[in-house]
Amino acid sequence: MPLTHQTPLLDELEKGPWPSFVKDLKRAANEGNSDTANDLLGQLELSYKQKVGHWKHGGIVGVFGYGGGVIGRYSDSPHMFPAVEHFHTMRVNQPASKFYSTKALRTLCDIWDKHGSKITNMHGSTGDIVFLGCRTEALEPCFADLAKAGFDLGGSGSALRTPSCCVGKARCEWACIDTQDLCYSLTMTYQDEMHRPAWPYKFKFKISGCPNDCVASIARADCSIIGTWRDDIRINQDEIKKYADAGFNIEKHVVGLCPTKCITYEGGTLTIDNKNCTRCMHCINVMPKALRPGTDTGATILLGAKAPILEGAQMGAVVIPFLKLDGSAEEVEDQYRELKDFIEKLWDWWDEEGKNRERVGELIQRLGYRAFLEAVELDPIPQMVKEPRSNPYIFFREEEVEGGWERSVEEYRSRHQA
Amino acid sequence: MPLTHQTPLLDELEKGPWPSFVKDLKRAANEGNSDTANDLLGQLELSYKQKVGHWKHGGIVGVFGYGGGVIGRYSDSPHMFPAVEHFHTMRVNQPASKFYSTKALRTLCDIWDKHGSKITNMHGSTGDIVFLGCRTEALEPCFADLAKAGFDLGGSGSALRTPSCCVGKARCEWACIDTQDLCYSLTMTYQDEMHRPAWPYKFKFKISGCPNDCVASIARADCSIIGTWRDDIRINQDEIKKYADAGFNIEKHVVGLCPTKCITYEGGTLTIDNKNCTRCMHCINVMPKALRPGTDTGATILLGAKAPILEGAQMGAVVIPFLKLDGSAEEVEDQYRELKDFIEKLWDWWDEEGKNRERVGELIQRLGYRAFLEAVELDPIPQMVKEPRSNPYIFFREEEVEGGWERSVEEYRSRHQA
Amino acid sequence: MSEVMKDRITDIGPPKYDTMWPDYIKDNYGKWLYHEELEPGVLKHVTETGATVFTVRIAATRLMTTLHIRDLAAIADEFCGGTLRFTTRNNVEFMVADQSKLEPLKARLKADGHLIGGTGAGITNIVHTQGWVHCHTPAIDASGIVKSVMDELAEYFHDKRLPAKVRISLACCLNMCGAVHCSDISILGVHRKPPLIEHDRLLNVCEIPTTIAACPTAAIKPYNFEDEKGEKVKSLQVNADRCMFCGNCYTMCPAMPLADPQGDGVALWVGGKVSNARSMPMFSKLAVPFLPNTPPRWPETVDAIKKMVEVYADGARPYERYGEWIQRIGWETWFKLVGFEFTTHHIDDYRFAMTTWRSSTQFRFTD
Amino acid sequence: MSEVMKDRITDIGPPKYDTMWPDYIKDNYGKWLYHEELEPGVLKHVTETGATVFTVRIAATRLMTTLHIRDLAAIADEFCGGTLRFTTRNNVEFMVADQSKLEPLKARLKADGHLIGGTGAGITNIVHTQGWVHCHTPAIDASGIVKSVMDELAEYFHDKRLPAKVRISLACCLNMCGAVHCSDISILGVHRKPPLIEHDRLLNVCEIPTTIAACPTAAIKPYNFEDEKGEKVKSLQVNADRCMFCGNCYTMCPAMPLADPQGDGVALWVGGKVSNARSMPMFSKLAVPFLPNTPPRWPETVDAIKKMVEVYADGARPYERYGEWIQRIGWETWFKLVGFEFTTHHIDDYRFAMTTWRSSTQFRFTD
Ligand code: SRM
Ligand code: SRM
Ligand code: SRM
Ligand code: SRM
Ligand code: SF4
Ligand code: SF4
Ligand code: SF4
Ligand code: SF4
Ligand code: SF4
Ligand code: SF4
Ligand code: SF4
Ligand code: SF4
Repeated sequence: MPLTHQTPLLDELEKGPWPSFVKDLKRAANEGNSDTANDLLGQLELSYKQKVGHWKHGGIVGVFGYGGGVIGRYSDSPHMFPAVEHFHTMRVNQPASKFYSTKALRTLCDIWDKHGSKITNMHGSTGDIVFLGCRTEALEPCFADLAKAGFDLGGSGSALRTPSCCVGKARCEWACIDTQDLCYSLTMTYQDEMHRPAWPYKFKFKISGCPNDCVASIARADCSIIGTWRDDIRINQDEIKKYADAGFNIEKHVVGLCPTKCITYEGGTLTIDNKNCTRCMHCINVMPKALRPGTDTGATILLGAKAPILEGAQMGAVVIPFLKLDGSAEEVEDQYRELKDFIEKLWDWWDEEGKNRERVGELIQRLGYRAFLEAVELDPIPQMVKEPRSNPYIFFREEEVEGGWERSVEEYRSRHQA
Repeated sequence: MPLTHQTPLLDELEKGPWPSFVKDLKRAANEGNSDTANDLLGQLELSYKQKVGHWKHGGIVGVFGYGGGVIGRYSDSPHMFPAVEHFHTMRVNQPASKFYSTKALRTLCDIWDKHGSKITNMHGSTGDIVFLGCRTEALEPCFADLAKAGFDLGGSGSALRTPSCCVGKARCEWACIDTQDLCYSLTMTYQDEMHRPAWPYKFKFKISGCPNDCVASIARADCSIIGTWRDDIRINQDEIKKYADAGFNIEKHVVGLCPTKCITYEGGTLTIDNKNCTRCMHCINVMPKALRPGTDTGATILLGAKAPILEGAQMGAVVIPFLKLDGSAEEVEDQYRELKDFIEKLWDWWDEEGKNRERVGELIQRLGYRAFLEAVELDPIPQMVKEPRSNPYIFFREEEVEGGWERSVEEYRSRHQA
Repeated sequence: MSEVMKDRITDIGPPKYDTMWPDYIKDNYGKWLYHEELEPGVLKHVTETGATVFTVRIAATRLMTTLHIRDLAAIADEFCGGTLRFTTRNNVEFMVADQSKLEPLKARLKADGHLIGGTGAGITNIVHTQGWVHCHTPAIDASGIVKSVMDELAEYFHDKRLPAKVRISLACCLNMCGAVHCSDISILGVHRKPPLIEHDRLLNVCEIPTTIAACPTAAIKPYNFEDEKGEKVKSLQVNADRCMFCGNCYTMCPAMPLADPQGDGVALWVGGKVSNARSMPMFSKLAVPFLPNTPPRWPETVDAIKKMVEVYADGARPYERYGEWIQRIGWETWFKLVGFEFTTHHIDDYRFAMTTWRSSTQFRFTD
Repeated sequence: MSEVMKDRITDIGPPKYDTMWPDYIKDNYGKWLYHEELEPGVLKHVTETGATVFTVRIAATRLMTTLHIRDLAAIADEFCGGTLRFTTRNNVEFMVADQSKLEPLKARLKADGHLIGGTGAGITNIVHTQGWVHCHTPAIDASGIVKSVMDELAEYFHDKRLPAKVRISLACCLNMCGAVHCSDISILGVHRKPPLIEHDRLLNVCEIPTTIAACPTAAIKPYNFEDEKGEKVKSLQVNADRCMFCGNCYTMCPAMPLADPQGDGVALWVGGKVSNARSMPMFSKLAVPFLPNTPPRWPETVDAIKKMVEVYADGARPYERYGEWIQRIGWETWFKLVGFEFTTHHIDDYRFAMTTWRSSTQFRFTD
C-alpha cells in the first residue's frame, strides 16, 4: 500500500550510515501492506512534530488464563490513525541466548504477519521477542498459533519476568556455568510464576557465564547468577611468551591493571597469587590464549538489582559467594534444586513481607540483612559487604543481652537518686 | 587527708607502665587534701563494682550573663559521696595550640586549687582546659578570678564551641596558614556567639595548617579550615639525592604511593605534575627535607563534620576549595573578613532554617546543596563532590523550564484523548 | 471447560535452546579454548580440539519488521547452515564454521548495506527502549535518537578503536527500561513539569492511596476539588516544589500526565559500567542535566555525546573504561576537558547525597 | 547594675597565643624548614636559618590534677625556658632550643617516671572522653580502659614501630565526644537495653514532643500511663524492637535512663583515618559489636585490640594506615586474619546500608 501520511521529519532518519528503522517501517507499510506500520509512521511523525508521545495510558488486555505477557496500548488519536487504535505488544519468550534456526524465525514471522503488524523488537530489554502492534481480538488466536509452534509468552506485571542469559558455553570459552541450561530450567520450573502474577512486584533472573556479565545482570536482575571459579586460573606459559614476543606489554597492561596486584611476571613467567585474585577477568580478557578460568566452577548469586523507581537504582549484591553448578546431569539437577530452594525461600519471605510494588532489593533495604538472612537461612559473611557498618546504630536483640530487656525502674532508682 | 574509701578495683589501675590517673587522684586526695578527689575515687570505685555511672542527668548551672561554659553535674549518691554532690565542670578557653608559660599554668592551678577540686582535663575533646568538679556557689568567684587572670570560659550548649587548631607555624614547617592567629581571631570576633547560645545547636571551628589535619578537623568541626597551596611543591633535588643515597626507596615509597601517580623519578631527579597533584602531603611527609608545600598558600574550607547523633556521622565536605590566607597584616585582615562574611551568611541561613538540634551538616543534607549554595552565595563546582549524582531525581525549578509549570488540562486533552 | 480453553496449550515455555543450534555449536558446546577479534565485527572462536567458528556481527535496529527478519534468515540459510543469533545488545550475529565462507558472508552483508562491527574496544549498538513508538510515559523518542547518535558514531562501530568498550544506552523515562544507570554513556528522557491533574476523572481512574504512596518525595496530597456543580470531589494535588518529575504517579494514575513539548528532553550520564573487570560495577553519573527535545535529529544530544567520546578517546589509557578514566583524572578535570557546565543539579540531593560530597582536601584546581 | 555585675570582666577570650611563647618559638615562627624524628618521642625541627628546636613528647593522662601540672611546670622551668605545650592528643611536649639540654631533659623525664614517645609510626595517646568520672550517659568508663589498653601497648608508644601511625580513640557513648568515628581503632561504649521509662515523673522532667523527635528510628510514641489513683498521665513508650540504644532520648529526657551493668559494654571499630595523606579520610568500621564491661582492666577489650594491632604489624606495608591496609587485602581477609566473628551486626542496616553491600563478584574466598 502507498504511505498515506507525510513524514518529512522521519524522512530525515532515512539518511546516514546506521540502519534506519524508518526505512524498515516504510517497507512494511509499502511492500508489506501493513496499515499498522503506515499509521504508526503517521502518529510518530505527529510526535516528532509536537515533541510528545501519543499513546494512552495502559489498558488491561491479555490472553485467557494468563495474567501477563501482553502490554495493552491504545492510540490517543485514533481518529487520525485508526490502524494503531489498538497497538498492544505481546512478549514472546525467546530461546535462551537467542540462537534461532531460520525455520523458527520464519514461523514467528508467519504468525505475526497473520495476526499483527509485522513490527517487532528483536528483542525487548528484558530479553523477550516483542510483537509490537496487535489488536485485542487478535491476541488469543496469535497466542494459540504461537503455542502450536512451540512458543509461549514471557512475563509482565507483578510476576516472574522472562529470564535471560549470555551466549555462554555455546560460543564463549569463559562460561563457568551452563547459562542456557540454567535459564531454561528456571523458566520451565517457574511457568506458573511467570504467567500468573501473584507477587508484590516483578522479579527478574539474569545469568552470565562469567564476571564480564555480558547480559548486564548485576544492573538489572533481582537475582543475578554469575559464573565464577574457586580454584586457580589456568596459565599457559608458552602462550604468555608469545604475547610478550609479539610486543604486548604484560607488565603494564596485565600486572599493572590487576585490581588486587596479585600477578607477578618475572623471567618470562607469569604467576598468580590465586588466593588474592578476585576473579575480575581482566588478565584473562586481555590474554585469552594464555589464561583461562579455573575448573572448579559455579556461580555467585547476587540479589536486588533494579532501576531507580522508587528509592533509587540498586545493583545486585552478593548473597551466595559460590554455588557449585557443574558436574554430571544428576549433580546439576541437585545443584539447580539447591538454587531453587533458596529462591523459593526468598519469594516466600518477599510475598509475606513485601509491600505493593516493592522489589526484593528494596525489601532487603527496608527490613535489613538480618531479617533477610534469617528468612533465607544463610549465615552472614564478609563477602556480602564492601565494608562493615560505620554507624553505631546496632539493633541488638533481646536474646543476646544477658538479663534480657525487662528491668525495673524501682530497682534502678534504688541505686541512683533521680 | 587520708583516703576514706576502699578502692581495690581502682588500685589495679596503679600498676603498669602507662601513667596512672588513679595515682594522681589519690595524690590530690592525700597530699592535696582534696575531699572531692577522695569522694570521686569512692564513687568511681562503686561504678567499677556496679559497672554503671553514678551521676545524675544534667543540671543547669552557670555564671551570670553567660549561657554556657559550665556543665552541671550532681552525684546520684551524695549520701555516700558528699564532696561530689556538686561536680560541675568549667570549660576554660585554652590559648590557641596549647602552648603555656609555666606562669600561666601555675595561675590556673592556683585559681582551681582555691575554688575547686584540683582535678582537670588537659584538655577536653573540643580543646578547652576543663576544670572538673566545682560546687555551684564556687562557679562565679572562680570565673571572676579567671577573668582577672586573663582567661575566659569556652563554649557549651547551642553556641559556638571553643575553636581549636594544630601547632601550625609555631613549630611545624608545613603550616600553610597561621592557624593560631586565625583561631584567635575567630574566637575573639565571636565571643558573643560563644557565650550566649542562640542557635539551633552547637557549631565548631577547627583549623589545621595542612592536609595532614593534626587537629582532626575534618572529622569533628562544623567548619574545618585546612591549609593548602595552589602553586607547585618545592623540590630540593640535592636532598632527593641524599634520600636515595641513604637507601630510601623513592620509587616504592613515594612515587608508588602517590594517589594521583603524578610523580616521576628518573635519572635521580624527581618531577611532580603539580596540576594533577591533589596535595595529599604524602610525598612531603616522607621526604621532609626534600619537599615542601608551595608558597601561594591559603585554606580549603569544609563544612558539616559531626558525630553520629542524629542521622549518622558526617565528615567535612569542601565548599571553598581555596581561600587565600596569606600576606601582609592588612591583607590578612581582609581575608579573615571574607571568611567571616561567609560564615555569617551560613549562620544566618542555619538560624533561619535549622530545626532544633540540627547541625549545619544535617541542614545541608535536609535542604540540599542548592539551597545552601544560594544562601551563602557560592557557585557549584565539581570540587564540592567526589562524584556527581547518580540518581535521576533532579529537582528542576520552574524558572529553568521554558513555558513554566502552568499548564492546562483542557489544552492537553485537546491533543490527547484520555 | 469453555470452547476456547479446550485443547489449549499453555505453560510450555520457550523452545529448548538446543533445538536452535547448528552442528558447529552443538559439537563444540562447552569446548571453547580461546577467541580472537580478527577485525571489528569479526570473531574467531577456537575449541580445545582445534575446531573454529567465525562470527560476523552486524548492526541492527531492534525495531525490526518481519520483512527484515526474513532477509536476515535468507542470509543465514545461504551461509550459516540456517542459524543466526541476536546479541544481548540487539545486534545480529552470523556464524560460519568454515573459514572459506567468511569472506563471501562479509561481502554479502556489505552488499546488503549492513554495518559489520560492534566487537571489542569500540562502540556497539545502543541498548534502548520504546520511546514514542510504543510507550505511554516517554519523555523522548528512543529509536530516532539512537539512529541520530549512531549515525555520528558509526565509525567507532566498524572501524575506529577506543581505549576500551564504550557502552551507550537510552531509556525514554526514569523507569529506565534499559540498564542506563550503569552505562559508559547514557541518554535519559526526563520530564521537567509536574503532573497535570485531571480532577474531574481522577477518582474514576486512579486509586488515591496507592497514588499517594507512589511518590518518592511525598509530594502528593489528598485534595477536595470543587466541581462545576459546586460539589466536593476527592482528588489529589502535587506540591510542585517537591516534585522531581519521576513520573511514578502517572504510572499509577492516568489522570496525572507529565509529558510536555517544552518540559521534556534529554539528560546525559557518564561513567557507569557493568562488568567486574578491574573495577567493580559503577553507576553512571550526571553529565548534562538537560538538553532540549529536538527531533528529528537531536543535534545538541548528538554533539554532546560526540564530545564525550572524543575527550575519552584522547585521554584514557588502554583498557580503561570511561568511569575508570574519570576516577583517575578526577571529575573536576573531566568537566574542564569536556566543557560542560557544572550545576547544582550535579550535586546529589537525594537519599545518599552525603556519601557523594567531597570529604577530603584532595582535589585538583581547575581554574 | 547588680553588685555582682559591676566591674565584671567578660568576653575577653583566651590569652593571646603569643603571650605563651618562649623566644625559640617567637623567633622562629613560620620559618621552619624541616624536621626529623630522632627517636620515638624526640623531634628536631630546623628553620630556614638553621635554628633548631628539640621536642620531647611524654605520655599524659589528660585527667590530671593541679599537683601533676605543677610538677610538669617545674620541669619546663628547669629545662625549657618556662614553656610547655599540650598536643591535640593530650600528650605533653617539652622543647629546648639548645641541643645540650636535650639529654638532661630526657633523663629527668625518665627519672620522674614519664614515658617518652608518641611520635611517628607508632601508637600515641588515646583520645578519650569522660566515662564514669563525669558524664551522665556513659556506657563504659574512659580513663580506666585507656589505662588498661595503653599499659598493654606502651611499647608501641616509646619503642616498637608499626607500618604507620595507629590512632586509637575512645568514646563512652554514641555521642562520640572523641573522633572515634574516624580512628584506626576505636573503642565505643554501647548500651544494649532500651531505656527504662519513669512514667511517674516523665511529664515533670521531659518535653514530650522533643523527646519523640529525638529518636532517629521513631521508636518513641506517646503513651497514657495509669497512675496509682487510676488517673491517666501523659508519658511515652518505646517500641523496643526499633530501638538501637543510641541514648538520644535520655539526652533529652532524664526519665529514660539506659545504663545497665549487663547491657552496657564495648564495641570496637577499625580502619578510620583523618589525614588526607594518600587516601581520603575514612570512617571506622565495625570490628567487634560487643565485649562485656569488665572493670578494672577490661581484658577482653585489651586482648582484642592487641590482636588488631598485631595482625596489622605483621601484614601492612610501610606508610599504609590500618584502613588502607584492609582496603588492599579485603575485609574478608582481615576478618580471617584477626579471627573475629562476622555477624549480622556487621552488615549495615541504617540509612546508607545499600551503599555498603558488595555489588560485585569481586571478593576473595576465605573458607
Ligand atoms: C518493553 C520494555 C522496554 C523495551 O523497549 O524493551 C519495557 C517497557 C515498559 N516498562 Fe520496563 N520494559 C522493559 C524492560 C525493563 C527493564 C530492563 C530489564 O528487564 O532488563 C527495566 C530495568 C530493570 C528493572 O526491572 O528494574 C525496566 C524497568 C521498568 C520500571 C521500573 C521498575 C523499578 O523497580 O524501578 C517500570 C515501572 C513500573 O514497573 O511501574 C517499567 C514499566 C514499563 C512499562 C510497562 C510502562 C509502565 O509505566 O507501566 C513499559 C511498557 C512499554 C510499552 O508500551 O511497550 N519498567 N523495564 C522492556 C521489556 C521487554 C521484554 O520483555 O523484553
Ligand atoms: C567534655 C567533653 C568530652 C571530654 O571528655 O572531653 C564532652 C562532653 C559532653 N558532650 Fe560532647 N563533649 C566534648 C567534645 C565533643 C566532641 C569533640 C569535639 O568537639 O571535637 C564531639 C564530636 C564532634 C561533634 O561536635 O559532633 C562531641 C559530641 C557530642 C554530642 C553529639 C553531637 C552530634 O551532633 O552528634 C553530644 C550530644 C548532645 O549535644 O546532645 C554531646 C554531649 C555532651 C555532654 C554535654 C553530654 C550530654 O548528653 O549532654 C557531655 C558532658 C559531659 C560531662 O559531664 O562532662 N557531645 N562532644 C568534650 C568537651 C570538652 C571541651 O570543651 O574541650
Ligand atoms: C555477544 C555478547 C554476549 C551475548 O550473549 O550476546 C558478548 C560477547 C563477548 N563478550 Fe561481552 N558480550 C556482549 C555484551 C556485553 C555486555 C553487556 C552490555 O554491554 O549490555 C558487557 C558489560 C558491559 C559493561 O561493563 O558495561 C560485556 C562485557 C564484556 C567484557 C568486559 C569489558 C571491560 O573491560 O569492562 C569483556 C572482556 C573484553 O572485552 O575484554 C567481554 C568479552 C566478550 C567476548 C570476547 C567473550 C568471548 O570470549 O567470546 C565476546 C565477544 C566480545 C566482543 O563483542 O568483542 N564482554 N559484554 C554481547 C554482545 C553485545 C553486542 O552486540 O555488542
Ligand atoms: C603535635 C601534633 C599537633 C598538635 O598541634 O598538637 C602533631 C604534630 C605533627 N604531626 Fe600530626 N600531630 C598531631 C596530631 C595528628 C593528628 C590528629 C589525631 O591523631 O587526632 C593527625 C590525623 C590522624 C589521622 O589521620 O587519623 C595527624 C596526622 C599527621 C600525619 C599524617 C599521617 C598519615 O600518613 O596519615 C603526618 C605526616 C606523617 O606523620 O608523616 C603528621 C605529621 C606531624 C609532624 C611531623 C609535623 C611536623 O612537621 O612537625 C608533627 C610531629 C609528628 C609526630 O608526632 O610524629 N601528622 N597528626 C599532634 C600530636 C598528637 C600526639 O600527641 O600524638
Ligand atoms: S558473560 Fe562471560 S561467559 Fe558470558 S558471554 Fe560474556 S564473557 Fe562469555
Ligand atoms: S582475574 Fe583479575 S584479580 Fe584475578 S589475577 Fe586476573 S586481573 Fe588479577
Ligand atoms: S596539620 Fe599540618 S601544619 Fe598543622 S601540625 Fe600537622 S603537619 Fe603541621
Ligand atoms: S602531595 Fe600527594 S598527590 Fe601531590 S605529588 Fe605528593 S604524593 Fe602525589
Ligand atoms: S523507559 Fe519509560 S518510556 Fe521508555 S519504555 Fe520504559 S517505561 Fe516506557
Ligand atoms: S512525578 Fe514523581 S515526584 Fe512528582 S508528584 Fe509524581 S511521583 Fe511525586
Ligand atoms: S561520649 Fe557520651 S558519655 Fe562520654 S563524655 Fe561524651 S556524652 Fe558523655
Ligand atoms: S535509645 Fe535511641 S533508638 Fe532507642 S528509644 Fe532512645 S532515641 Fe530511640
